[in-house]
Amino acid sequence: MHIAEGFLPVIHCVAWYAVSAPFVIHGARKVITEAKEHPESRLLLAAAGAFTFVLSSIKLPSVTGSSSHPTGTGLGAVLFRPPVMAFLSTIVLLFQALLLAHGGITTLGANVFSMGIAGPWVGYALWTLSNRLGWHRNVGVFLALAFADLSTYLVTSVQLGLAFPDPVSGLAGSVAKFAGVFAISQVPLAIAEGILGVLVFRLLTDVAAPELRRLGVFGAAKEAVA
Amino acid sequence: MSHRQLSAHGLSVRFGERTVLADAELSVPRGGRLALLGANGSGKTTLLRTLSGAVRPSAGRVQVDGVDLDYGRAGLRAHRQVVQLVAQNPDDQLFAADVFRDVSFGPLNLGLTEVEVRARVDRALAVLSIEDLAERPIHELSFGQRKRVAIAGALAMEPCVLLLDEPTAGLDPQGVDEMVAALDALLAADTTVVIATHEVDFALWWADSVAVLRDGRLSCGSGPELLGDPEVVASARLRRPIVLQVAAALGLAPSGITEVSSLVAALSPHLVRKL
Amino acid sequence: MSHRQLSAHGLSVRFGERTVLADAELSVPRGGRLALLGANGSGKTTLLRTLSGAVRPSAGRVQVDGVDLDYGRAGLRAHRQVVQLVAQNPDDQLFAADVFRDVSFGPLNLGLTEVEVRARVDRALAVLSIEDLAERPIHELSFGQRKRVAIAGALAMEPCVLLLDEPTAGLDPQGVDEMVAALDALLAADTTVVIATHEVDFALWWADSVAVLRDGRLSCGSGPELLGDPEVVASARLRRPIVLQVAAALGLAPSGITEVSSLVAALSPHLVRKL
Amino acid sequence: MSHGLALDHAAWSSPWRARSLRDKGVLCLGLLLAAICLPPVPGGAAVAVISLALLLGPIRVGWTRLLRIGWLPLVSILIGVATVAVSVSWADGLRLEVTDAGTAAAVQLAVRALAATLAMFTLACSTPMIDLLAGLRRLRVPDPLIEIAALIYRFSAGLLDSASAIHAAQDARLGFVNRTATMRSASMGVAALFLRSWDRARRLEDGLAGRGYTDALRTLEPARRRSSGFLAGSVLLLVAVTATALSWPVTR
Repeated sequence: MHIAEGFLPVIHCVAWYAVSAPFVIHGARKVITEAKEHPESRLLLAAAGAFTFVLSSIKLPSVTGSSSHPTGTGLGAVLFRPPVMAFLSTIVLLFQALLLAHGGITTLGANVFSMGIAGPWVGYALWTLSNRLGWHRNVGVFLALAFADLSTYLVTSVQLGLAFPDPVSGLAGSVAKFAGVFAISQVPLAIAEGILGVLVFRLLTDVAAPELRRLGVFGAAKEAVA
Repeated sequence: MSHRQLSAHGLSVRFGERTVLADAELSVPRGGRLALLGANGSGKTTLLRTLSGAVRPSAGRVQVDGVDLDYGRAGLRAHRQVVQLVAQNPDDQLFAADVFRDVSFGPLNLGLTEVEVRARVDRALAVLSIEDLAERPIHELSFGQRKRVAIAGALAMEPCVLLLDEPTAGLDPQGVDEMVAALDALLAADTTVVIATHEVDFALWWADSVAVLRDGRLSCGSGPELLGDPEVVASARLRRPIVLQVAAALGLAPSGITEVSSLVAALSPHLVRKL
Repeated sequence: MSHRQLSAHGLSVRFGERTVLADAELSVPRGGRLALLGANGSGKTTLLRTLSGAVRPSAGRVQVDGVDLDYGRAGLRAHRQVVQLVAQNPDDQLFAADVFRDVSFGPLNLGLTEVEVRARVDRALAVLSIEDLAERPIHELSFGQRKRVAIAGALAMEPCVLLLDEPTAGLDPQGVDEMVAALDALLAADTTVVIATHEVDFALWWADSVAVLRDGRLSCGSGPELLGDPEVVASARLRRPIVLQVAAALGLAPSGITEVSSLVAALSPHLVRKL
Repeated sequence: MSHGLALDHAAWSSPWRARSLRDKGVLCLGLLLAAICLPPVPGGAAVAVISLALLLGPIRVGWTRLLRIGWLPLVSILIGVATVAVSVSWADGLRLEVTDAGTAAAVQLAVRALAATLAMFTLACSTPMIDLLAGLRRLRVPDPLIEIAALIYRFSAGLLDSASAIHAAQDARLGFVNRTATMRSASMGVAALFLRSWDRARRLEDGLAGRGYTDALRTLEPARRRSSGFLAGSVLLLVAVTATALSWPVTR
């Protein structure tokens, strides 16, 4: 669930663009450096972006039986790191806005912050923390994906709440309202995304160990443990 | 498996503004070999997908033993145990890490016990003579092997009718021989086999009967008769099989000519002497 | 384009323990049509990639006009303007969003001016008769159209020799006709055309000469002679072309028989009367 | 179009595709800006009407396609608007109520969001993504970023097709028959997609090396038609909308 085109007042649009910009620029710098040092990584980064885009446009079953789109950013954060995800998510959100009419150009800054910055960083922080505490990798993956998803929607609720304070109960009311509509219904989906992530990771370690090693996923887990 | 009668009546499929199938009639001969011929983009794949229940027709109906296909959850579930479709590209159908796990995917979803699933996988691999591949990772297999694994995955659902989209595409002569042996084994195991192809020489030789797709409509009949008709093949954007071209150039009637040996047999009486 | 002599001497390629090519000798006839035949996995693609400079042989050498290929950056760059390879799957080669942009990629890498690049793109599209596709998005094109776009991308490098891996694979009869027209246009534009294929009927009809890959070794010669030899095709895991099977069954010598009309011509004198 | 992105298809087949990005950008982004900056009535409403006229007129999207493209944002706008319209309070037990202030805010929001969505459609339905990326390149966004974005666009089309093919194949083997099966199918599908995107990148890298790829994916831009008349007309239209919207409260 992204914030739709035209949904935010112009001040909010500008503000969220400003908040997101440093993160996206930082990610873009990393991407440029990587692309210059290893020209072939352009193709791999593009593959990662396409994977994220397609992942966000397929349906995921929820525990309650309804279905929704996974954010995919938790998986992306673990595989490709948050700075790269900030850049890739910006592209993916631009594509979603213009190719799927999901999200918008004016709300791009806000959506990038929730899905491309908050989600991946929360997910990655939990992944690192779990590794450092020596928890099983499955726990780390589950936490990273579930909370990347959940935090994305919570941030979205806050963004909408800030834009539309409730005439009766003010900011607290509006945030609670949007959280009720979006985030609570998202809890089962976040759990589903977490479980899915664990299953995907198990499959990938079976068949794509070299690819994961190249991405440094195993290294990160080990490094964090040590 | 008991034979079931799969048929389609007045089938029309439209995607947006484009009509892919228009009032197509088809009755799949039980226990036989049917080849569905058409150019790329003629709607072969759409027809197979409609027969398998994956595409819902805009008009007309798909029937099994005269009963309309019910597109509800339970109806489709039952239909998938009657008809299975094998896609042209095996990679669209194989997603597990190794052969055993991939073939067991369908039977597991049927809710069978582990013993039953194992038995079904073994049977499917045995029919296709790929028991030795069971433990191999899929990405190490050759294209021809992957094609047979994809068939095994569909076969493990134990359908009465197996629809194969371009089973020989991309295979070299030896790969085609192995595919033919696999299809023979399916037929021997009482499965009705329908293939969609544009390879006219192969279809003429292999099939008991053919159906040609032209502008979304189907013409059914015998291979030599339909594929030997210049008007039919031209309007279907195909070509005549080579043996039928030779027969026509020499003034022989096409009937009964399906391969080199039958051509030679038809030709022999007209030769001055054995060369 | 002026003709250049591409040849390979004592070419061996090993991947790990597996020997793919063993002491292969090949001289590509200038301005002609050469078909390289072999089963899947026989090393056809590796041979083409070695000729194009993408794979460095473990032994032996690739030569242009008798000069050894230099695998340095500049040497390879020069070689790419002599030889271009078109992969079997067009999606391995097409990366841009539309046809015009994609075809312009190679010439831009040659450091040409925008005017020259534009002229080259126009020429390449014209040779392949796909000017009308210039502004179309590649993901909306059919498989056959994408194949021709991939050829245009290679052609825009203006090589003397174009190597095509399985150009007819996956194409229906009309697609094959269009591909043949494209290859004819390449030949008319003075490009030497080498195709790798396992489609023996097509290769026999199309090629001036053939090379058959057996166990990593190459045998070169005329189509009817090599492909009519049961021992050669068996050891190459191929089959004889249908017209040569008919000829053999009737006791005709294969020489000169490449398609239905030459078979019929060879046969006519032996018929009792015109049927 | 097998992957069925209706907006993408509309953009590639629009008569406006050959127009220069400068011309379209001023008009479409101008409309978008007007939609969110001006008071919704009459500014937003005017933008909505103008955008709709452009979409159904010169951009030639067509009613059926517009509905197909538009239902998703429409539903998401409605959910959001409904949430704004209803007020909650919990001082004396949880209470939901509809206030005049809430309703007014909701109506304003609905008009603004609808106008902005339609304005965004004028750009999305007339300009393929790749042309927009070329525009960003001219705005000095570094080349590697543009190249990666363009490749993501190209890879996505094939990957979407793969995703739907895998889904169909799993469905045929009852892969979505219950929750456990669905989870198993989804995870296998996601893993397969990851490998496929990776493999695709590797193979393309190989293929491009033969065409002289070293460190940049440069391509030539197709010629685009610039029209100062179109540009002047767009500016006039935007000025007129703005002037009307700003003078509305005065004249009333």
